[in-house]
Amino acid sequence: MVEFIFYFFCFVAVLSALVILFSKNILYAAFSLVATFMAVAGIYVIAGAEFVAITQIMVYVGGIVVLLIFGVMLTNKISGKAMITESRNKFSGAIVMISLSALLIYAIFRINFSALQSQSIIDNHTNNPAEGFNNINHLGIGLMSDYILPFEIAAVLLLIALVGAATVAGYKERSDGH
Amino acid sequence: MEYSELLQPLPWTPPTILCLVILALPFVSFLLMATTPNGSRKPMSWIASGMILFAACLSLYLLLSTWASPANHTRFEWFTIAGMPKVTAGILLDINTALMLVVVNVISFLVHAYSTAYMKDDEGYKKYFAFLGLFTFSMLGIIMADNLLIIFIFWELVGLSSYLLISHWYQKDSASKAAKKAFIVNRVGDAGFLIGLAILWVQFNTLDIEALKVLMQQSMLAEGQWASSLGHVLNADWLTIAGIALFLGAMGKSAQFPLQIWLPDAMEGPTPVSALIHAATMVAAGVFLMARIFVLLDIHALTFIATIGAITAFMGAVAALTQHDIKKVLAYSTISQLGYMLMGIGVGAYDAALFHLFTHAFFKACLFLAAGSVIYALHEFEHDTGLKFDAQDMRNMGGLRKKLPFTFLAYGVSSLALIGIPFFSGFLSKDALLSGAYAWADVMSGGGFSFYYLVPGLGFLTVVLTALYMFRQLLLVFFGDFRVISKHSDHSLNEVKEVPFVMKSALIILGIMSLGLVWSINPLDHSHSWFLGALKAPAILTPGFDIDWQPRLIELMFSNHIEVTLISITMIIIGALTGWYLYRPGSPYAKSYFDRKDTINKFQALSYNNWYLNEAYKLIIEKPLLWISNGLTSFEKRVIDRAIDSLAIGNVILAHLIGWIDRMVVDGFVNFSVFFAGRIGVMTKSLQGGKIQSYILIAVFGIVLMIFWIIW
Amino acid sequence: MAIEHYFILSAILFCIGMTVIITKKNAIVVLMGVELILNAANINFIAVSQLDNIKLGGQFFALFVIVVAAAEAAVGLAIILKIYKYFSTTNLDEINQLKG
Amino acid sequence: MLYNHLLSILVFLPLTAAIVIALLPASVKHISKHITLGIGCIQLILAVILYLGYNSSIAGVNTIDGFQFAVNIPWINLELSTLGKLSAHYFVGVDGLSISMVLLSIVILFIGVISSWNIQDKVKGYFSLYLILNAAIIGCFVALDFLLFYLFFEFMLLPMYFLIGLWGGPRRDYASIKFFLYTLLGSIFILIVMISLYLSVIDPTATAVEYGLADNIEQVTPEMEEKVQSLLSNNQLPTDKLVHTFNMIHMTNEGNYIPKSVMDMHAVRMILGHPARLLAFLLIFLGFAIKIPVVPLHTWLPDAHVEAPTPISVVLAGILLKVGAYGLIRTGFMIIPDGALHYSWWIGFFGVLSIIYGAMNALASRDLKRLIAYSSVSHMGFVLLGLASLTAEGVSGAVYQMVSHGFISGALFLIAGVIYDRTHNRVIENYSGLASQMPKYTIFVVIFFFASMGLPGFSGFIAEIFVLLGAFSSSSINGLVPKWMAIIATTGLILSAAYYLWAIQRMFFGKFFTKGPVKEDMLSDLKPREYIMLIPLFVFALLLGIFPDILLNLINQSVTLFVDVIGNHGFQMLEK
Repeated sequence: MVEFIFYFFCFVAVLSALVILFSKNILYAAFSLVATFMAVAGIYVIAGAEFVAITQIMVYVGGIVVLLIFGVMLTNKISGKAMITESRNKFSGAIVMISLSALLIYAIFRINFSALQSQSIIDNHTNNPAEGFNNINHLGIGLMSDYILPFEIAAVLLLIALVGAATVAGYKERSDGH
Repeated sequence: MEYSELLQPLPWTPPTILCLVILALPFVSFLLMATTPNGSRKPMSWIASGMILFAACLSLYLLLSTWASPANHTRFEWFTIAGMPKVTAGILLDINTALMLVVVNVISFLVHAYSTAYMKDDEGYKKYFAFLGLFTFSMLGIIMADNLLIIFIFWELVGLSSYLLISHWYQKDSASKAAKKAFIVNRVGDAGFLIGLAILWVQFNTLDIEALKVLMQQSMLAEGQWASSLGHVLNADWLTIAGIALFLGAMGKSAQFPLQIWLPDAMEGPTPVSALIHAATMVAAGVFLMARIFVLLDIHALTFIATIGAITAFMGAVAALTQHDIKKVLAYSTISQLGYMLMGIGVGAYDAALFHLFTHAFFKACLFLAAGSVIYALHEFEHDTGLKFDAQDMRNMGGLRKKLPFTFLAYGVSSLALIGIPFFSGFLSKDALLSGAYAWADVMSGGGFSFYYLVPGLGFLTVVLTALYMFRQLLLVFFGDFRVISKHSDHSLNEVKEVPFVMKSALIILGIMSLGLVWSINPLDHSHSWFLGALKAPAILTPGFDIDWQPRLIELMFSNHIEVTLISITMIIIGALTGWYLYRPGSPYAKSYFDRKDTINKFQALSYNNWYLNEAYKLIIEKPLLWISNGLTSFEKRVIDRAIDSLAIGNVILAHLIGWIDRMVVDGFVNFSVFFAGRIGVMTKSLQGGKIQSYILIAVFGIVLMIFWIIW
Repeated sequence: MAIEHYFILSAILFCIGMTVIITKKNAIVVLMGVELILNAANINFIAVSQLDNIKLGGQFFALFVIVVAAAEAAVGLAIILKIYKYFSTTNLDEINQLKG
Repeated sequence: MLYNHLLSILVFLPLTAAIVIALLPASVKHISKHITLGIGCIQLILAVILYLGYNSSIAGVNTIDGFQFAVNIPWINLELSTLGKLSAHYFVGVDGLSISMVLLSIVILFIGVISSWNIQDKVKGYFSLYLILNAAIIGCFVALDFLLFYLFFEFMLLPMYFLIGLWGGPRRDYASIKFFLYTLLGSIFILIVMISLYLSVIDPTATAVEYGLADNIEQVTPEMEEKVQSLLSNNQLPTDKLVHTFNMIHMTNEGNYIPKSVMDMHAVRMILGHPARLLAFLLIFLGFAIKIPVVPLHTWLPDAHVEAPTPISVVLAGILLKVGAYGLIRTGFMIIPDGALHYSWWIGFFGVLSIIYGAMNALASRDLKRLIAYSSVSHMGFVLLGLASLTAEGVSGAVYQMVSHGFISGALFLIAGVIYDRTHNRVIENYSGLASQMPKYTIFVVIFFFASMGLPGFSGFIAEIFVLLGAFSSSSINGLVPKWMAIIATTGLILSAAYYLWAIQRMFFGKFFTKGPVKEDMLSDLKPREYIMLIPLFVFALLLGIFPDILLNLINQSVTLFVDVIGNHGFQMLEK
């Protein structure tokens, strides 16, 4: 059952990603991006990372994709026509990417994961997570203890980014106003 | 050393100086005739004749004064060839020479005189006399020379003068072809002569005859090797080959089988020329040469000569049987008689051969001049009456004895001499020859029967044939009706006139010389001849030669000559009767002969066409030679030249190729590197296209490569 | 769930994202591709973190990546807007000021 | 004084005159032929002086002192550090072999000038080229330094090429290029051998000076030279003291060869499995065989002859072919006698082949000039056969043939020129019965045809008979040439009679008529100028035929020594 759900999410993720790739309409792309994110979130859940999955949905679907759609709307003069984007470098891109994916998949199959898993300390836990073990607890504790510095930096970064974004996007009018 | 002794210069003596004068006279005559203007040709020709007469008188004097005295020999150094004994030249006057001088000069004079009348209206009168002088000069040179090289020189010169005289009427194609043929066939013989000279030169380093005799005697034959006293060694076969090769020269000049084909054609020349050159003198030069080198021949060479001689005698006689042309009959008869002479040399009957040479010279010259008279008379007749007929075709003649009694007389006398009727000169010499041949066959076969008897057998057979064809000719020419007139009845025989006096006188002298009494006190026995008394066969000096051979021959010759005489007389009678029976006036055979165009059977065809030798030569030599020549020329054009051309063309192509390579490869490399650099620039520039995605693409490509590199 | 499957999915998504970046002309779509790639990376992190349940390092990194992605998206969009104002297009082909 | 510079004058006088003619203003260009004639006259006078001053008892051949009228001046000297010293000399002189050639050349060249009298076209160019040719030919015959010889040899090529190519017949371009390529190819072979000889041979005199045995060349004594040679053979001479030389006389001396060099006589070097010296001889033979020419390398000759203007044909047949034979004697036979002996069978064979092949082709020729050209091939075969026999008679005959053929073939080409001048057609079958129209011309034709076929009384007879005697005796004297070659060569005499007489019969005898482009009124008898050309040649051919001593005296000593040196010396070397 879990395998089926996993493969389903995989399928949805890949399919929607391909829609992004092949669709000419930007809005379709944006929406299928949402689907991709959702599917990936599902996969996170299967992998036992519920918190990350939630964050994924909130940040990406709630924030980034909305931002993107706004961006789309702001940069395209809507005149009844669909928002179309052209492709380029199709052929060379395809070749490079097919070869890259082939190489990557080949490399992945070359990795001896069983050896990796057997050497893993938590080998047993993977298959049978301990009862009452809570990811979110651990995450919260971790963020406030071991990862406090990165967490703070990330916060500052986010702040700076948002301020910067606002400044960049809005600066021109003011400079024009000068 | 020895050579300086052998070849030391010998001083001039009065007889040899006289010889030189005799030699010079005809040459001066030649120069005179060649350089004086055409207007004075008549007197000049008389002067020329006078000079020859003078030479004849001198040679007669020389003969008488040196009779029975040892040979006079004068020798001087001619030139030196590096490291070799000096090449000498000189005059060797022995009895043979003296006799030949007389014969040549006398006949030459008679022919000169005869020609003044015979050729009087000819365009080339002056040229003719000049060449006669040149011929006489060359012929005398052969006779006097003491050195085979000199003999060879004059040998070729007589060939040249013969060529020039045969082609006297050069506008006639047949004449110019005949001349060419004569010279080339003679050249074949001369090439053989040259090889003979080369063999002697290799062994002895000199060609002086007297020295050769000494050296030949000193040379040794042992174990199949022939070693000269100089230490030069050759295989013994070369001794025989030398003899045969020298004989080859004689075969050419004396028209021996298989080189006799030129002589009948040579009758295209004026008749006096035929008398002088192609009957009396030049063709006898071969016999004379053989006599000169007689002592240098070995037994095999002699046998070869005898065989060839006998074959030629027979073949010539057969060919003479059916000819229509009055001169052709005589020409074949000459071939036949020359065969006799060389057979005589071959069988060791040296003296008989020379004897026959001299008698033959006179009676054959007489025959030719008489035939010339007939032709002359008929030409005049043709000219007077305006009839057109071949003045040399015997089928047109007949009954001429009444109108040309004088000519008939001369013709008859010399014919009888040729046939060999007793009391005529030919009888003596021919009998001597035949007894020699008979004796030779006896000696060679050692008593038993052998093929050697074929040689005298052919000789006797030839006697029959000789009688037959001469009777035929006499009957056809002088007896019966004058057939031209009987065809054209509006003319009479009276219009045929006897020839001028000067021609007659020549015939008289020659006719007298054909009588037996001139040559021998007893005209029935050649052994009583003063002539044979003077000629003695020299002992053969060739190493390994049986010393007893010659004495045995002479002994047998004396003992068998009565029976030989009887046999030959029987033969003559047989031949004469057959001739009379077939060609007597009014005989059915003769009648049918006058009317028919072609020969009636194979034998006659064979005879008429001279054994098809001409055709054979054409087929075997002339055609293949021309074919090969043309083949070589086209080979050269097609193969060699084309190869060269294609080599050149190939070169040009190669050059173009190299040029192309130069442009494409060498220049191309330079151009390409420029182009490449530019391209690289363009490519890198295009990478810097300001298109971020392209940069990314390349970066990804790089990543792909890196991964690729890592996992492999 | 074998861990290779996560990796393969991640690889496929990465490649698709990369292809989007390379091929699309519109800057915003390119930005989407970037997001796809970041997601692919995150999948890897999450997958690997399965092997390390106690410390959860992978999940932490995934969280930081999401944060950075948010910041990136914000700044990126801001820039795109600015570019759009300046060039009146978001077509990357027409923005070739970097051309050499 | 005059004697010392006689040869140099002979060579450089025409060269100077050529420059003078080239510089003549166009208005007086017609005097260029007078200038050329004047030079010819002066050369004739000098030739008489040369003939009278020549001492026929001195042989020359392989001794430097034996050469007469010799001048030996250093010409090119180069220090080549470790390779030793290069020294080429201006070294000219004559011995019996070359003086006959020089005299022949002068006469033929003079006659060529007379024959050129009618040239109308580009007169200046013609005569200056002619004079250059003149100088090169004489230079070739008198040069004793290989480099000098080669220089003159090559120098002949160029004027010849232009003379054929500019003043020739309709196919002159083809002919001249063919001529040029052939002879150039030959020259390359010779060049290779020349260089390898140069690398192998030292000048003992100059080396003695260099080594410090003497202060200058005058002081060098024969003993010193012997010492140098013995040092050389023991490898005791430092290489930088060796003076390499092009001197052909030094090249004949065994002692002058550097041990272990390419052409060393003692230790034979092998190239591709063949002894180097034999290969070198082969190359030299090939090189000169083209010039002689030897079948099958002869095909340039008929074309060149047919297309060349008459005087150039005369010079080509009369002299240039002899340059080939002379070069073969002087370099091939003298310097590499072992090769000559080793290949004598083949030389003889090619001689006989040329005789027969040339005669056969002449028989098939339809063009009078081509017939004569092939007869040249045939007659030059005798030269080769005589040389191959290496007997005194054979070699004398060969040299005699060279001179004799020079006169006779020159005359033959003049004869062909006479008819060509009148009708511009040489096809034999277009003529018949010329004897009645041009009797005097016919006389000369008959005379020279007979002279050419070796009629006694003319020079060709003496030459050919001695070649044949020599070839025949070779097998019992030195075993070089088998008897059958001589016997086959005699058939060449028959064939020559056949083709000449056939030509006479077709062209001169028979009824008079003409065919094709030939009109009857074109044919006029000989003119005085033509007599002037033909009579001297006739006289020479006759004189040499009756008094062979005139020529034999000049060459006898040289030929004796030549045969002796090659016979004895060569056999010794061949054994090694």
